[in-house]
Amino acid sequence: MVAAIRRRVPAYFLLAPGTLWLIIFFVIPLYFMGKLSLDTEIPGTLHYHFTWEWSNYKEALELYDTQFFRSFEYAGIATVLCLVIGYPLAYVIAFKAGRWRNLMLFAVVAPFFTTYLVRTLAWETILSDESPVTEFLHTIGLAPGGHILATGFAVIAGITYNFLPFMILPLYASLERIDVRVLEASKDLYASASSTFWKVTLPLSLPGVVAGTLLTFIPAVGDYVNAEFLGGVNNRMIGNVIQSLYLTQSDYSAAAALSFVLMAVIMIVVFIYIRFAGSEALMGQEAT
Amino acid sequence: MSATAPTAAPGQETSPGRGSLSAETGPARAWRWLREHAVNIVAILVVIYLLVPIVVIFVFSFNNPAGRYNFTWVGFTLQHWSHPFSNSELTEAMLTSIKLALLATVVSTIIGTMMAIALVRHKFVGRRIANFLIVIPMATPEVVMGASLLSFFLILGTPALGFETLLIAHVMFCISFVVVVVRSRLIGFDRSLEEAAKDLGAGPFTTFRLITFPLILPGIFGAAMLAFALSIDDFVISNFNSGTTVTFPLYIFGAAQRGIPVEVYVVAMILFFATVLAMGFATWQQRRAERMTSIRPEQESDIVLPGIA
Amino acid sequence: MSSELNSEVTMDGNQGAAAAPAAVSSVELRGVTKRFGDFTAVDDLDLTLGQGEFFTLLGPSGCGKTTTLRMIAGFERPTSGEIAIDGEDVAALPPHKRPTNTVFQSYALFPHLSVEKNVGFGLKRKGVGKDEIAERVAAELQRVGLAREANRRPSQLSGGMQQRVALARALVNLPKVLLLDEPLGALDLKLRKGLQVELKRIQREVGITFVYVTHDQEEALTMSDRIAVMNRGHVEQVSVPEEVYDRPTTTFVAGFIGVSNLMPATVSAAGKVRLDGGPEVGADTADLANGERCAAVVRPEKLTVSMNGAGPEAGRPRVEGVVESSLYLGTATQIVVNLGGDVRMTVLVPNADEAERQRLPGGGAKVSLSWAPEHMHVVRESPNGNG
Amino acid sequence: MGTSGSAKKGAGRLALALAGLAVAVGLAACGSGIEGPVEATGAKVELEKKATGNLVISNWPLYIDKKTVPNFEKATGVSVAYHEDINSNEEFFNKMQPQLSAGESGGRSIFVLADYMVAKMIKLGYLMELDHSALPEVKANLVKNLRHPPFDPERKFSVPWQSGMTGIIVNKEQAPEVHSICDLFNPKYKGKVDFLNEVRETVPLVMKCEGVDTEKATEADWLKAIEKIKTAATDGQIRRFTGNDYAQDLTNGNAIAVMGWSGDAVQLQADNPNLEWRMPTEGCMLWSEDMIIPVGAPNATAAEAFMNYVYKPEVQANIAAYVNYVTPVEGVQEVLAKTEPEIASNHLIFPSPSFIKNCSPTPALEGKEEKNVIKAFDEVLNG
Repeated sequence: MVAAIRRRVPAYFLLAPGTLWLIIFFVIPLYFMGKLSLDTEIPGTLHYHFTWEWSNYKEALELYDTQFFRSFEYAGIATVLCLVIGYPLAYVIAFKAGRWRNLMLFAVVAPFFTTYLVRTLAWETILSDESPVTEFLHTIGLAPGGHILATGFAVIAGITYNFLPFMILPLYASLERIDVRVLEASKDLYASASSTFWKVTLPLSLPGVVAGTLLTFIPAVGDYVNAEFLGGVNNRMIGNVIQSLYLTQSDYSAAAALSFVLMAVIMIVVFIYIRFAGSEALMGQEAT
Repeated sequence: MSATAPTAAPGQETSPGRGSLSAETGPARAWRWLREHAVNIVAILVVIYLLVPIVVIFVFSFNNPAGRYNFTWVGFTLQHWSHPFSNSELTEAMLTSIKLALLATVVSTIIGTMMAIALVRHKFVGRRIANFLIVIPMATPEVVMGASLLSFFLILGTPALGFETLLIAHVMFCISFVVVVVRSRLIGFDRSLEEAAKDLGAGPFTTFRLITFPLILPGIFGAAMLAFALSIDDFVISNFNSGTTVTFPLYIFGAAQRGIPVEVYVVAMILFFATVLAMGFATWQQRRAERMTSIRPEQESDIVLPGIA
Repeated sequence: MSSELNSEVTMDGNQGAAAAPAAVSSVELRGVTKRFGDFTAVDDLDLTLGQGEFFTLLGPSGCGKTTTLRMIAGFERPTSGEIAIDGEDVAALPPHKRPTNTVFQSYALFPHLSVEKNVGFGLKRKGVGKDEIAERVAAELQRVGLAREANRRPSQLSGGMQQRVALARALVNLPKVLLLDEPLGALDLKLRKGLQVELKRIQREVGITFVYVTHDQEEALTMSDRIAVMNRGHVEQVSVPEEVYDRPTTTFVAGFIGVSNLMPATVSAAGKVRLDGGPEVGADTADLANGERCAAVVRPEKLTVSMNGAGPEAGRPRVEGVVESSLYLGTATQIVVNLGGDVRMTVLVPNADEAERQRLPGGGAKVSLSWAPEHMHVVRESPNGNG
Repeated sequence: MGTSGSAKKGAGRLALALAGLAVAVGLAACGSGIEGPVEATGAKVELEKKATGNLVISNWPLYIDKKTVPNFEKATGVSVAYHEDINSNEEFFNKMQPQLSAGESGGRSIFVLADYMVAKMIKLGYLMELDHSALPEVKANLVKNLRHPPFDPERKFSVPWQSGMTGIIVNKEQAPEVHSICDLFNPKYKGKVDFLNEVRETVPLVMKCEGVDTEKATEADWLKAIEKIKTAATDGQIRRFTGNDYAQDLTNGNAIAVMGWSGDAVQLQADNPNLEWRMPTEGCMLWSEDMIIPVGAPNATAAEAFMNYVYKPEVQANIAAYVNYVTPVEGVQEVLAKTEPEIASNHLIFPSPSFIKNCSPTPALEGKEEKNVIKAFDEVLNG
């Protein structure tokens, strides 16, 4: 027994710095935020005191329910779009790219190196009202209002673009792991190209789909940079609200309440999703 | 293995049975070609989509706007490339970002690697909780992380918002990613190598220094690169906890209000090319290292076997 | 404690013990038990190994042989029991302080170090001088025939060469005991045969005690001085190869070594057993009680098959059965005869004469099997089940 | 032996760290409030006549020409770190507030913030009182109408940096008929109009369109104007609420008529000659931004030297020629008349009294009224 304890100490010793860091600077801050969300401000002083003020939640949600649902809507649509356009690319890189594979992988991660804000600004330039892109989309009837910027479409497009690599990389990783012989076996057993895809390739790549959708959806829900640069008056997301409540309006209690609800809802959504899709993807594939 | 698979579409091998190709009409042939290559075409379009903004940034880094605003194309100039660091505010922000990213990378890589080793190598009470603690930050939106950390600093009143709080925050959100990357490398690690070292008289520390560490080094290096990229690109969490310290993304956000100087595009491109070079170099190094370290039995046939039987 | 330790690690002058009598124990296991949670991998094991002996732990996978080896090496701690090497208790010592070295199944060569550095690794840890290391490494590489590969990386070597590097890396340290965990398992048949011979030669040359783990009975029979046959954490029989093969003591050993030719029987009287549904045959029943269930073993090559009706030689016991299959094996023909129930006997008939081979009974033929009484051996039911 | 010893030590250290953490958390939990007691320093700046050492300034981006800071350094020997890190009054205040409440300024000695924010900081005791004997140029050259603002009647804490007018900026070609705030609500320009995200400018301008006297406006007037803005926003009439970033929308053609600041027009014309600042027919909003010295500021002497320095007409002329806002310094027009006559004659930089006769100062908002108005407006901003 004593020997067993002695042997475990190095484990805790190795674990201690990281665990403490995460506890002090992640878990405890969440606790403080939870507390703050139940505080009341002493009027005009920026002082807060703890009063179990549950009405902070009620008020914040009543005021900002639109943005809340909009965030989930935009993030959901963007995630589906990422999956739909990311899958073919991941598939081609994994199975068909040959010697182009590394170059295509590079193209996937290249946007990462240009700074998130700068590439979003680039989209602002590309999609501006008088740009050729917008005019083209307008002529083929895809920009009914004559403009794309300052619409939900632009925000969703921005989110889709910015988080696409988060979708493609896990998809590629799981597709690449598929043994080509399995696909050959499927064809050998009279499956057509499309039924091979639907019955073999896609199910085998599900861990990548799960990981990719989570890696896309979670940051997308909380994002506010795209809505800030590409959106208009009616496209603000919950991230914009939280940051403006915190940073410009000093309404800390409402901001904390909204943050808490956001986190809780995301956890619930993720939990349900993982229940349906299996947990390996998020928790990391320990087995392989 | 799949890399060398022929790019031919699966439909091709069945076609000779159906009759000669020339029997097909022109449009039918075009349609068939399109169907066979559809996925490739889509993939190429997606690649173009991914690269378009980079091209735009590159092009606009040569723009010569008359006023302050680099929004519309005016004319070509090399002026901004010849003096990329003339904007002292921008340069300072960039230096702050690099310093911050380097420090955050070093700290998070060290403690993240320690954690990964503990998680993979040791069975202990609370392992599940520790795993959970690592996953949760990755499942939390940045805005919530930034906001909660700000609440924490505000209530505590110390340390003052600034470089220190940024460092704390950046290390915090990098740790999880480091752990995940290093852990995956450790999971694929052949434990018998360590047993062999111990068997040959190496103590636990010597074993780590001579065997484990050199072999997981590529994983640690990858984790460090990821941490650096995450840190230098972070805007949301930084925006909450920066106080009056300005990092590169924060500078851009501020400048976006008043018009982005062309130098921002130049510096962004410099950062881009530097990262590309660093990544290319790292991949080359890693591949060289892996070529030397991997045991590949399939090479057996390449080497002359001295007859021993 | 620490001074004892040092004296243990220094183990020069051990080479001369090649033909040491088995009376001097090299490794001793007393009541060693290893449990992983609910699973008992090794149960109350007692073994005594002689100095300079080539000792093999033989058994199917999961029988506890590798766990036993790992306990000797120090990678696993026994749940209870004692392990002594040269009379000293090593149970509390970590692997790097034990006078043992291991050749791993996967070789575990350090991929980032050259062959030379791999082989010199242990000596360097022991603080041997640079020149001496170079000398001993060169000599050892010479011995295993890899002198020219000293500067290569393991990945640049073939499987057989890697195996020899692993062997050299362990041997160069002159351990008191060399532990080999299925060291030839990953190699193809031809290479394996060659290395078996070489390994045996080296063992005779260096005179170190070898503890060899394998599931390949043929390999065990070829190489070992003694074999311990293990089953579900227990040793069923420890003996020299001939005896393990010819005089197995349990149904498990009889079944595991060679082809399983077991006929269920009951001890009918002292020195006599009755085969189920067959004759009563005289046998050595020394260890068995009257009325105890047992099995009679006859090796396939010792059986004679004859068409029904053909007169058996007088005095030879015989049983009746039906031919199930007949397989041409090149040097011999293998005939499987069903005695009824689930009892099948395999007969090996050498293909000495083509004409005679043509006359062998085919499938469905009723035949009788007979053997010389001295070739039948009675074994006890294995207390641990049959595998 | 050695192993267990160090392990024990390690465990001890761990326990110690955890205990420390528990104490820290406990303490924080007790002092349940975002700030500690405010030290209302209001300390007078010490008199140290010779300005030396380092000076850190926080200002808005592009709010100073390239020559003034180096010239000041040359003239005084003070080494200046000039940060353009203010993008929003509220955001900057919120980032600084924890430090200010602890009596620290983050190493900075000068901030430039809007009048209403300065008023708020004076009330919270976050500012140092100025030593007027060190500011002779300010005393001599500060324009008359900015000498006694209601929030700082004797200019004890603040010195104006620049003033400006909030009106409309239009694209002459695409929105020729926009001359008033009311025109911004014309459905013809749907989706092409930006409003400012500043409650104290946007809402009064809309009240002007409604015919309300902004200086006598009641809370109901404010809320009614906000309602009107909200409707326009929901209908898609208003494209975005912006700060200075309306410039981007205008140059890109995303917006053709916006609420905007007078100083931006000149720069915008450089990018697009069709852009023009217009005085709304209802009149404009007048504002100013002030230099202040926060509590705990190091080297206040150098800070005052800087304030004094920029009030020299020759110095201010460079700044005015670059930023194009309304300068608070007398005598600049005369300097510029010699060097850059077209700037000297620009009525946006040197507005005549008749030009601004309908303009009103940014109204003060107080107490509950402020809270309600801001809350209502924020709800509109956040869409």
